[in-house]
Amino acid sequence: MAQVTEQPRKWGMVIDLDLCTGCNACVTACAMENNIHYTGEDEVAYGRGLYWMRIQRYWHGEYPNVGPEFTPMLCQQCGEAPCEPVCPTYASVHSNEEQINLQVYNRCIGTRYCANNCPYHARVFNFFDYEIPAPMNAYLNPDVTVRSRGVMEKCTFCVHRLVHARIDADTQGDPSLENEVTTACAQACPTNAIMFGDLTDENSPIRTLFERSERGFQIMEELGTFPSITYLKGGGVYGGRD
Amino acid sequence: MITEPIHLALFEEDQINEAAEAISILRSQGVPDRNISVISGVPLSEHILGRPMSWSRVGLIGLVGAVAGFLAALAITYLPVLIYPLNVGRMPVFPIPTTLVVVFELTMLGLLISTLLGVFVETITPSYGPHGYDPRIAHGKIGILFTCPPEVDCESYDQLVALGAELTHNLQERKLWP
Amino acid sequence: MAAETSYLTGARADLEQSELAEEHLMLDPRPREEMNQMVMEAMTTTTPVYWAWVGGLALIVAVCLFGVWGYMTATGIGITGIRRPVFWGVFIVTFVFWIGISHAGTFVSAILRVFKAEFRRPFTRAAELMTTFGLAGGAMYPLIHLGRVWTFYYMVPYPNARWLWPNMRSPLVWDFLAITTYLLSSTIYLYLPLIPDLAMARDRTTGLRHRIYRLLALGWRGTEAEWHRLRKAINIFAFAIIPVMFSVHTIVSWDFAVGVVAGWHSTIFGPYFIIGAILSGVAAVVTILFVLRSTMRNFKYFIRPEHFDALGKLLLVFSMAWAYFFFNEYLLSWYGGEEAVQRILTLHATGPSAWVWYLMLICNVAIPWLTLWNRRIRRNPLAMFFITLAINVGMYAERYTIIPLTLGHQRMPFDWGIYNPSIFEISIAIGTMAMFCLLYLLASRAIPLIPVWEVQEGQMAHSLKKVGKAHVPSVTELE
Amino acid sequence: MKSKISRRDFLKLSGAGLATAGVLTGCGPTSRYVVRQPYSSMPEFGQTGVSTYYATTCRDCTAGCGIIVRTVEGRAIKAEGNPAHPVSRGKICQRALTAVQGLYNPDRITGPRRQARGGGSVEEIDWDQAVEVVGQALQGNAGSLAFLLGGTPDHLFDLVTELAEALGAPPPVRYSTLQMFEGRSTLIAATEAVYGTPAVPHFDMANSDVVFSFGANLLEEWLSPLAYTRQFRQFRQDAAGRRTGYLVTFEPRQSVTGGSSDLWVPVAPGSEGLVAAAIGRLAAEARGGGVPPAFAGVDVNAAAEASGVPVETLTRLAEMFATARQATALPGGNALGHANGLESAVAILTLNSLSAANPVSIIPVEEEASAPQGSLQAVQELVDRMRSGQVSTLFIHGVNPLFELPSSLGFAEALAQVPQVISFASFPDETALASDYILPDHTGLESFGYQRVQAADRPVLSAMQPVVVPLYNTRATADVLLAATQQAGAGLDYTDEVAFIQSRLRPLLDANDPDGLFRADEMPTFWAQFLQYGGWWTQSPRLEPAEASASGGSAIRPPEPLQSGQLHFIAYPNKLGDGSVANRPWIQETPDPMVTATWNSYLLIHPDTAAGLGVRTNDVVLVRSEHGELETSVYVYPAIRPDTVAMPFGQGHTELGRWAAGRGANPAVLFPPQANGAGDLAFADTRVTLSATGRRRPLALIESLDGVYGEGH
Repeated sequence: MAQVTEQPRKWGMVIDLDLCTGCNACVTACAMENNIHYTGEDEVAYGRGLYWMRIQRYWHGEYPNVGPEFTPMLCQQCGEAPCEPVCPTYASVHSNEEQINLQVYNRCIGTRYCANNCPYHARVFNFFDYEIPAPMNAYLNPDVTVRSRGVMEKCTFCVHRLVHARIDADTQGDPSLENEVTTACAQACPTNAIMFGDLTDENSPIRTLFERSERGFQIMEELGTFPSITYLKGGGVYGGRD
Repeated sequence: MITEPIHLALFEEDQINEAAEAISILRSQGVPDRNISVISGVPLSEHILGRPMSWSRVGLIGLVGAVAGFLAALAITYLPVLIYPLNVGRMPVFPIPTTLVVVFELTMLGLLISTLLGVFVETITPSYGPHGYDPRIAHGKIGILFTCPPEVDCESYDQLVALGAELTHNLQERKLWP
Repeated sequence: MAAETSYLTGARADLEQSELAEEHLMLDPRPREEMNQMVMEAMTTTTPVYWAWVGGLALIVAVCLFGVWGYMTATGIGITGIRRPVFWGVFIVTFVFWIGISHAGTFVSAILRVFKAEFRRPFTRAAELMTTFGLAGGAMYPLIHLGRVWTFYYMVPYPNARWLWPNMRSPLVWDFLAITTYLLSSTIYLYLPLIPDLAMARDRTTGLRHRIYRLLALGWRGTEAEWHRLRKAINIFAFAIIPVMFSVHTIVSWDFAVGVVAGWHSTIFGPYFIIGAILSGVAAVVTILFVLRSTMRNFKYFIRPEHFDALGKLLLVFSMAWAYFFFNEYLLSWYGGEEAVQRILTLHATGPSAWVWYLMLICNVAIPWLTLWNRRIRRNPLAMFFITLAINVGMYAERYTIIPLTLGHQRMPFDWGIYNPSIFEISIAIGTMAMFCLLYLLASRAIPLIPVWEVQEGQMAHSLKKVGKAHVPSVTELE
Repeated sequence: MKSKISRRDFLKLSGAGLATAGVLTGCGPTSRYVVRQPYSSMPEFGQTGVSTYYATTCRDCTAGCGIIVRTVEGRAIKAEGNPAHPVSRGKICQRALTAVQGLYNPDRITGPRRQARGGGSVEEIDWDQAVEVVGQALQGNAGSLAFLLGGTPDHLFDLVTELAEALGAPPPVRYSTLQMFEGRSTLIAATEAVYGTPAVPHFDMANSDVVFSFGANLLEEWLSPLAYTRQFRQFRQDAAGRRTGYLVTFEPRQSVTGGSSDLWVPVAPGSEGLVAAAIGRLAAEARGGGVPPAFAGVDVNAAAEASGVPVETLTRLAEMFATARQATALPGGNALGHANGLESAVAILTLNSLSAANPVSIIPVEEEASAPQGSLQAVQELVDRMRSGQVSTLFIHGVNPLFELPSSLGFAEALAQVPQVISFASFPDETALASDYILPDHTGLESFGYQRVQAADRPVLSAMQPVVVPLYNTRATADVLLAATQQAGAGLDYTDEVAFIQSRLRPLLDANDPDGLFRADEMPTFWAQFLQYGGWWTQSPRLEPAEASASGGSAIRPPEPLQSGQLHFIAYPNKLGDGSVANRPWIQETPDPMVTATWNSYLLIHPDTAAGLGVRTNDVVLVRSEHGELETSVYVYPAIRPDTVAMPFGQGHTELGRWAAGRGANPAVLFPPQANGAGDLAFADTRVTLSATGRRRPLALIESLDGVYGEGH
């Protein structure tokens, strides 16, 4: 239940777009960590793939000076989340301990209002009961709920890892254990373009980047959602040639 | 309750003037207003018939309902979040603008439901005045039901008949509801 | 408030007066008993065609609405066409449509009653029935569109063991409360003026029907106290239900306007939706009146071209008001210059589904403006039937433009999506339409569709007054 | 941790954990076979509700990335990168992530069977019968035996090599489609030509400030995507977050690497070597001090014309290369998959010698570690033997030649000439179903083994161990072969697979390298640590700078001009690799980085070419080469040369279970059977003609075409 721990944290993420190669390892890592079901070709084609995270690929320039622009897009864990107040059943609430946006599956009745109201389109919906044929269901992560038909789901910042880390830190009396936790996408990212950490922690490596990087920006800042994800993209200190 | 026999003077639908006249005749003969009641197929206001204002508590009941709805709205918006505060979208736990919507709806709901209840309760509450009914009322006729002391009988009947009334004596009280 | 009762009985039957009588129901009085008989006859006459319609519609309701809904509940809402990012589709469109239709009853019956518009009298009940049945159809959609309909009661505020309480900050909870309030109050509002007519029906029927009417008539005799109480209650309702009606469609519009969705987040949505709702509601009243007039026995007496004429004028005004709001919304959104909004507005007019947008404008603006200024067209029930049908098609297109077409083109072009309604959701939409018609058909044979006492009251209040050389209709205030 | 560790200490170590990844354990120092036990008698490290982590090595490509598999109560949950492993350093790619979907794939072959080829009757047999079948085959004429192995695992290749030697049979043939696509054999041959050592060189990209990649899709599918992506990160950004490095990619289709590069140069297919040579010449001139003989004979204008790259661009790039502190040129991918591939590779490698600081080095390992792999030439010879009836029994493991090989090679017809085909496949792929016996091996996560890493900065022997008990009635192929050999009474005296692997570890144990990750006095301790850490490697990098020895390369033949209506056709591996993982639903569902497509094949085509053909994205076209034809949907791709079309490899399975079969098209049907100078398939020399079919089959894209490309795209 919503007890406030002594030291609430604010988990955040920094995604360096200069480093992102668009390889999609984070997408798969997220799926395998969070028991995200595959939906098949037809459903993906119709925009029903259950991607908690996806890499947006736009193009810039004209041939031959053409190139992709990759933006990993996931739930921004907004400080003022548009999805939260519109939920009639408190299925989308803010967590005090982690300062993230929770989705409570068993409270969700499937109005899908939150998904409409998410400017990042970070939410996906279980349109059907997706069944994983045995024995493939053996790999399901026991720490993560398997969602049933008719509920909304989205990136959780791997909240099960955060909770595990907090419990470990509490039981072993070593708060630093909690600082080592990372999300599945950040863990997999081959270029470390995705960095995860505690923004309340003075020593957190991402805190400076999050708050003060000259390259930093947040997506749709103008909407006042106060995302917990800062993106970095070359700006004033854009070194190198050209 | 009235135990005296009930009489009914029935006028045609366009004989409103005559009906009003009949009431004043009855009154002049010493039939008190509470022993007279007018039944009609269209609403005829007391002023038209020269009758004392009838009263109804429907408005008051409605008001009580509105207050109850208002309080219920406050209770369901305020109490649960006090017990179990949840943060959504960094809104206050008890935001006044959104509460106003709920308060408005439930106040209106309370008002309107209790108005119906008021109508219902007042309708099934036993009432004074002569009871009795004639289905021809629904044809637009105007009926004057009255009971009167035995000493004034004959005279009044003649005068009423002279006005064009169709008289029925010793009307049997019919149970119309439930 | 003088009692001027010698209304038409003694009047000379010259040409001018007969014309007036033919024109105006209020100036063409018939004895109450005759009117009662006409209404009762209309109510009790059923033809094989009627039963065929009832059977057919019942079948459609059973298969298209409940059958498909059951199938959808069993397999998942994925059988509809919704997708990311268009999470609301035909269901919500139809929901808004029915809630809009339901504004007709309140508008005709409460607003026109408050403003003492006399032409309302014969069709207030027909309009109120639309409100109730429209709401009944519309109120199903918040349930139908749920991903997990079996947990709908999570939205109901009552103490429970789940420690779960609805979020009073959510527009959907407001919706739930507002629709509940509106459904209950409009049903009551339908019922209260019906009591005298139920008593009339009670006196003219036997058997089961009699017992039902007797129960519903609450022992109505027509005493002064009863009339007084009833009028007081009706007055309270007439005044109280108007803000409720406004709040309901405002709240429905808030479902969209409170969001950050580009193209939805607009302060004008409240009045825009209300005007749209009244436009579609009044149009639907005309449609229904045409059907009643041409199918129910004796209704040609009660429903006359004058009513189509009056409603036609209203429609023209509301169509213009709607266009005004539409232009307002468009201009300000465009002027605001937010890229996403501008893009959506452009796409509405140029995108793959632009035909919906043009359909909306043609049906809501072009058709009414080109036709309704003409008295002869307004007085032609058949023409009005088609015009109002078109207006409702246009209003459906408006909601379709606002909901799925706006959702599909939000701020991130990478995630745009085109929504294709599936056969199942269309079937459910058709199912509720059939349910509305079925309920109306059944109700038309179950309750007196004409408030006879109100008509008679009006006829008593109307008279011809000689002014100079002409006789002009005059209304006496009886209340 | 370098000292001897007792079993008790070992378990303590298991509990204490290592780095951030949690606990790494072997299955216990003495265990050889993983035994099924009830949960009531779970081993002490397998506590209910607590995860156990096992280090092993991914077998989905030959890079040999160390992974850690999280298991809970005997179930493999998720593969993660091994933070200590010098290849992966805690990172992981999509294919390894979905390894558990391979392990738990419902379409696996559950036990040994005899079957009629091409479907039909299937007869379950038991392992005794299976071993007997293999034993009888081995007892026959050794000269008529043939072994066809895949790129992984290495220990099986070593064992089979030893076995073939003992039996007197021809050495096993190894083929890996992924290595074919990256031109591994060509690279090794070119390295030998330039540096005198047949090895996979190590390119120091991290410390370079200019990198020219000629076809090497290093971020997605090259020697080791993870290792080079890590280098790319260091190359791209310094510690202060400043953008550094300048990456130029020369490739006709913009790959993931091209997308992340600073300049993408769409060169004509087959002209990469010419471009490299031209740049070499211009750079040498810019730098002064004479033009190396390799570049002396290059005509810059001719190269510019053949490649479509203007001379000014070449000059600018050459100056950049010449003035860089350290400049690297990477040969790979379709640059090498041409008839002139070897010469191109030599030119590109030689370009490195113009760098101020030498970026190329070689890992000093035994020769066998760098043995050429995946060469088409060897396969060609095998096919010839098969066709001429010289093969009586063909053993196939880890490769699916009916799918992966160019159909023009005639493997299918040759296979029909082989009387007995024994497949060790875990999945019912095309070749397995065309075999007489399927004796299923364990999948990667159920197996012991090792893999030599070729693309690290130090010698690495990466360990494989089972993370779960084998799910089905499968048996390690090594054990089957050893048992059969013993039954045949000939050959090897290893008791089992583990004994063989340990014998191969013995030199490492004996060498007692002071820089080794761990040392031990006896094998059980060494073995335990080997499994626990996920392999053996040196603690610090060990590279020898490679000195260019060769004086000059031979002239590079320019590509033949296209005939009218013809287009270059380039197949490339993406997330699906060689197609063996196409049966994992999440690898299918993972979007392609550049195209965002899932679940199917597509043909990348330039907008102008598409317009000329009258097709749009999602329209189906018929692609026809001299050797075959296929149909696939078009994706109009802005970053490809107008004279080139490209298509990912890996789809088009006719078998391989519910998620792979009948999906997309296999570009292998289009390939010519020609090889380049190093014996690698000249797959990029494929030329095709396109024709619209008028049909439309929408691709499952994540993107909105309207949104990204505008209305009407």
